Amino acid sequence: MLLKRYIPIGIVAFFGSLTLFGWFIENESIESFVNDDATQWYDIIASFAIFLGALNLLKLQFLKVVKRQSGWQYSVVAIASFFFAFTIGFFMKGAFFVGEDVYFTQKAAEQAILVSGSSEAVRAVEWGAHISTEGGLFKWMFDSIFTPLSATMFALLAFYVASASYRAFRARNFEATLLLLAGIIIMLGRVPVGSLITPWMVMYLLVFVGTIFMNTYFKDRKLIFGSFVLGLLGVTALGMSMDWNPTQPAIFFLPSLQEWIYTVPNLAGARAIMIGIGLGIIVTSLRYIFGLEKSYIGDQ
Amino acid sequence: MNNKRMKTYSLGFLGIALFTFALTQLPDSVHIFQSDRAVMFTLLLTIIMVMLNEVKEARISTDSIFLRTIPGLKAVEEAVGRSTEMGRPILYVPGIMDMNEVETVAGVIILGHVAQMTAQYETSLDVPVARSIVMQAARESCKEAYLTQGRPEMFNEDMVHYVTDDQFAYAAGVNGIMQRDKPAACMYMGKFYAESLLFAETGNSIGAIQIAGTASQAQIPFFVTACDYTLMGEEYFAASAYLSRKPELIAGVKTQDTVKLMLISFIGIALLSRALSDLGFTSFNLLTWLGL
Amino acid sequence: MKFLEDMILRFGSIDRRFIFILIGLAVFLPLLRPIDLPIRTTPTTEKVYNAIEAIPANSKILMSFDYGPSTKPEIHPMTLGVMRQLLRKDHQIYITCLWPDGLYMALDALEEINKEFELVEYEDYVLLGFRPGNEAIVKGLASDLRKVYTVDSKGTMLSDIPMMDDVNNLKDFQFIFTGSAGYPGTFEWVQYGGDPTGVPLSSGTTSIQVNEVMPYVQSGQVKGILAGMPGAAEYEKLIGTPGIAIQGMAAQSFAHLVIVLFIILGNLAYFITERRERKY
Amino acid sequence: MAFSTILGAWIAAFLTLGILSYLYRDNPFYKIAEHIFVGVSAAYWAATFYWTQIYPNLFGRLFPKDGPLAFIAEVDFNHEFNVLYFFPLLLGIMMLLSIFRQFNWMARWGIAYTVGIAAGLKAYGYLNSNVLSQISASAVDIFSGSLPFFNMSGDSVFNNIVILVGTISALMYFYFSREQSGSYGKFTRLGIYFLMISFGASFGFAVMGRISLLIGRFNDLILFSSSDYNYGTFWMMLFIVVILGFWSFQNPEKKEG
Repeated sequence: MLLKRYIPIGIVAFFGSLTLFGWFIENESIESFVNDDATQWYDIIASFAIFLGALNLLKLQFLKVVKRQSGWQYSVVAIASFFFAFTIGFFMKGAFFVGEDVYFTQKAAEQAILVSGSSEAVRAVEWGAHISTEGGLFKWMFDSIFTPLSATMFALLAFYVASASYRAFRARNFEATLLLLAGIIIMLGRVPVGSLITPWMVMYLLVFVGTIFMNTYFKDRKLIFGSFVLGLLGVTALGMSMDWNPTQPAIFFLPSLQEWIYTVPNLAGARAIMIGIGLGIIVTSLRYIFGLEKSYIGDQ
Repeated sequence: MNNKRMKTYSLGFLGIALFTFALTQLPDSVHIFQSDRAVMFTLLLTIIMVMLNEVKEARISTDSIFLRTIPGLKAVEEAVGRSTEMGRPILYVPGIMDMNEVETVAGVIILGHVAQMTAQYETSLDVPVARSIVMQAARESCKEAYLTQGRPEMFNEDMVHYVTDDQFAYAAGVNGIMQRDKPAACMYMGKFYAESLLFAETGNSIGAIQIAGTASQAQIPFFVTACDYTLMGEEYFAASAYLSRKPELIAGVKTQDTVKLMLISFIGIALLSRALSDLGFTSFNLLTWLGL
Repeated sequence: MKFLEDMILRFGSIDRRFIFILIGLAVFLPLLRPIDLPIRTTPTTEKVYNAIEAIPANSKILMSFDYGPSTKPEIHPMTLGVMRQLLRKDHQIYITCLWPDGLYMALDALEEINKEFELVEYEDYVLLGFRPGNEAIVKGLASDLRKVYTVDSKGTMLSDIPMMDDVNNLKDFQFIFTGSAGYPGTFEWVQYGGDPTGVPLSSGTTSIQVNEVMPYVQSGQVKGILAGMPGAAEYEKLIGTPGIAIQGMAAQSFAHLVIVLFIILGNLAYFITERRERKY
Repeated sequence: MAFSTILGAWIAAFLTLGILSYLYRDNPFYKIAEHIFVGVSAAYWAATFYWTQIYPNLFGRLFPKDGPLAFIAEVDFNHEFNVLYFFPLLLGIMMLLSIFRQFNWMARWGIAYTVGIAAGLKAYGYLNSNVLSQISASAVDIFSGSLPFFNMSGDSVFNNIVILVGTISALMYFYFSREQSGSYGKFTRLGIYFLMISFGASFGFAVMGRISLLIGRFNDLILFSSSDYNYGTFWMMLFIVVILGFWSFQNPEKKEG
């Protein structure tokens, strides 16, 4: 009970209050713990833990292969790639210098010396530095396997964001309409094409959309047609009086309008969320430190 | 806020302010307090005071505390029910960050409540995680949940399993799980980055009920548009209190509310003081005085 | 009218793979044959430009490369632009990286800049390099830089670098700029770097982060912000050196137009179905 | 160009197209790319964490040059010997031991430490930058008379009032212990509108960012399709399209309700 329950709770309380109140105490060793060691220690623990995860991954994939579950062939791929990368990371330095040139293996480096007949000696990179040496095997793996995979997964999002905006961006109610309009205005106003759309086009469009809306609410055709014509004439008259200025009136000019939305109403919403999240995190953290919530260590 | 609380808090605040003031006045020979952080210190102690008082009150009786409904939380149980009917698993993603993010811890705690429901309904639960420490914590939390529901035999350690630490590799792996296992309900509770949309869109394409909860501001819009229910920002932190109905946790929500009111009143006072000084009635500006 | 409505409805039920192809083409085609579009600068970008322009010549500037290859298209043009603007006024640049691959990005940027400026290491810049620890690094820099960095990225002792003589913590810099793609990034620099030390801080971020950082910009905790690739393009225009960001703007504009078109069509289809269901 | 560079470009092109093929549907190429990704990345991060954390920061402090334990091993990273670092070592080893069922509980210590410092560190950072600074920035300038009444960009009295009302009403939306009805309900409704505009703006920015990244990816594919890389993109594309075509011919898509 002591080891399983009280010590963990004590650890949370002790380190929680130390890092929290450490900010207010003027003492060098506490300050250096709060500023530096506390997070370093976490990083170290997390680095140990990652091996636990890797073992779990291997176990599940091996089980799939052994039990011949559907798609077990792919599990073989996963296991093989794991060991491939693990070997490169832990057992091969993968970077041997001859002067400024880098070779993946000792042999290739020696070969290169033989070919060029230079008097340089082969210099292996230090352990630890081998993962960040430009031209080394680990960096090669990073560039040709890791980077394209993660960058492409990231780029898939462009397609998904398109299909999501098509499918889910519906003006179901007033809130959804606001979300949609703000999104569209930002999307158009932020890119160069937005400044090619003059306020006048937007105003004509508004007259048009307004008429469609009226059409759904009023049934009087004369009234609708009348206001449509009046709207068109009004916009045209205003346009002629302002010489069709391409950036005025600013409220209908997308780049200006997006700037206003972005710095005013958007800011208000974003700030409220920020304060809310801040409060949520502070109170939740205090709950952990004071031991009011302990279920993350299996203590209901 | 009733009068009694108001009185307690005013007195408490006064005490804290005096205490902080005393600390700033300590002679130079006793260097223990960072005086330039006095305002922060006062605020922090005030929040702690409010929290401890609310916990004390809540332990006496929780009946008096009203909490408005949050639709997303009701939906959790419905989703578990629907998965049971369809005989398909529930997928729970506790975010992609480690336990050093408060959001992740909250996600693991909510997982405990979901696990209690799946234990009751005898539905299978699948929790892929991106961090090993989260894996261990989530296991502890699930095991305990199955134990309290009297179904320890249904708990299987591998229902919580590690995929990889890498953001997009994890996203690819979870996408694969969704495509091949076709869960009936997907829940995303934790800290998310760009992968949120990958999850939500794939979940959508397999027709799962989706419930999301996150404090990652940039990802909330995706969840709002693509998921059935979303707990956004502060709602997410209140979720575990709603689900557990434990007095200590409800007191936490109440604390958030009380502090919120205090902060709004502070904005009001600061505005007033600024207006008075701007209009030339006084030369005192609260914010400048506090050094904010 | 009926015919038009049916067309829209049919479009409303198309396979999403069709949308994927369209969006792919909308990005790909303008890249093959770029068109010049007028770039308008926004006040938040101008704020960054003006803040950097106002730094007295020969100052010490800290630049942090907090991004990796996957977000390179957005952030890299910004860091290049900022470096150009700084070097024109002979500022000294100190480079740190909170992301491991940030180091590669910095090396890449220096190589690119070297083509126009003939940089001299340890006179124009020091590449301090990557240190693991996320926000702990920012906190460490704020209190004592030499605890975090004893050597630079090449392994040279800091005490042997004359440029480092008067640099002991963040307060010794006149300006901080971070090119940030997420965690750790702008937030950590604000919370543990800029706010506690009061050194002016500015940031270039991925588009997605802009909104989260915006309240900091309004309150002045961050001096202006470069928002995604369009922000980078505006900045390239302000410093008068067009680069890859401006080149990408045609593709960016087209793709946005296509997406807006999708949204409009999707909503039209939605309205038509709603109305028909109501009628019958 | 070196063979490894060209091989790298071909592999990169294959993996890029393999992932992109997911847009068509879940298929063997995507599955291969996905499993490679999961396997490689797990080992990649294990190696990166070990060599950037455990090796320099833990061993570097326990076995520094000239340190008391230098007779066991020497890991020189200019650190001084620090006996406190036995504590994270202990927690790390306990974390590893927790793989055995009877030692499951050992993980709790590490979890507890992680949660503890996270709670302490985050609470301060958020209190300072998210709450206090934002609250004080909300006390906006309305009465000084130095601002114009309305302005599309930049400060103005009108804008400041909108920001103030918006912030407070949206903050009240997150007030839990009161039913949102009556005139109070209307006020929080207003708050939701501000939140929605903010989400819309975020969505717009997100679209922008995602497209920029796609531009970057296409630029790479265009680069790899050049003769310098032996037209890697083209060959890989041809390969994948042909096989994928054949595969979907053999496995026609099942329609699910």
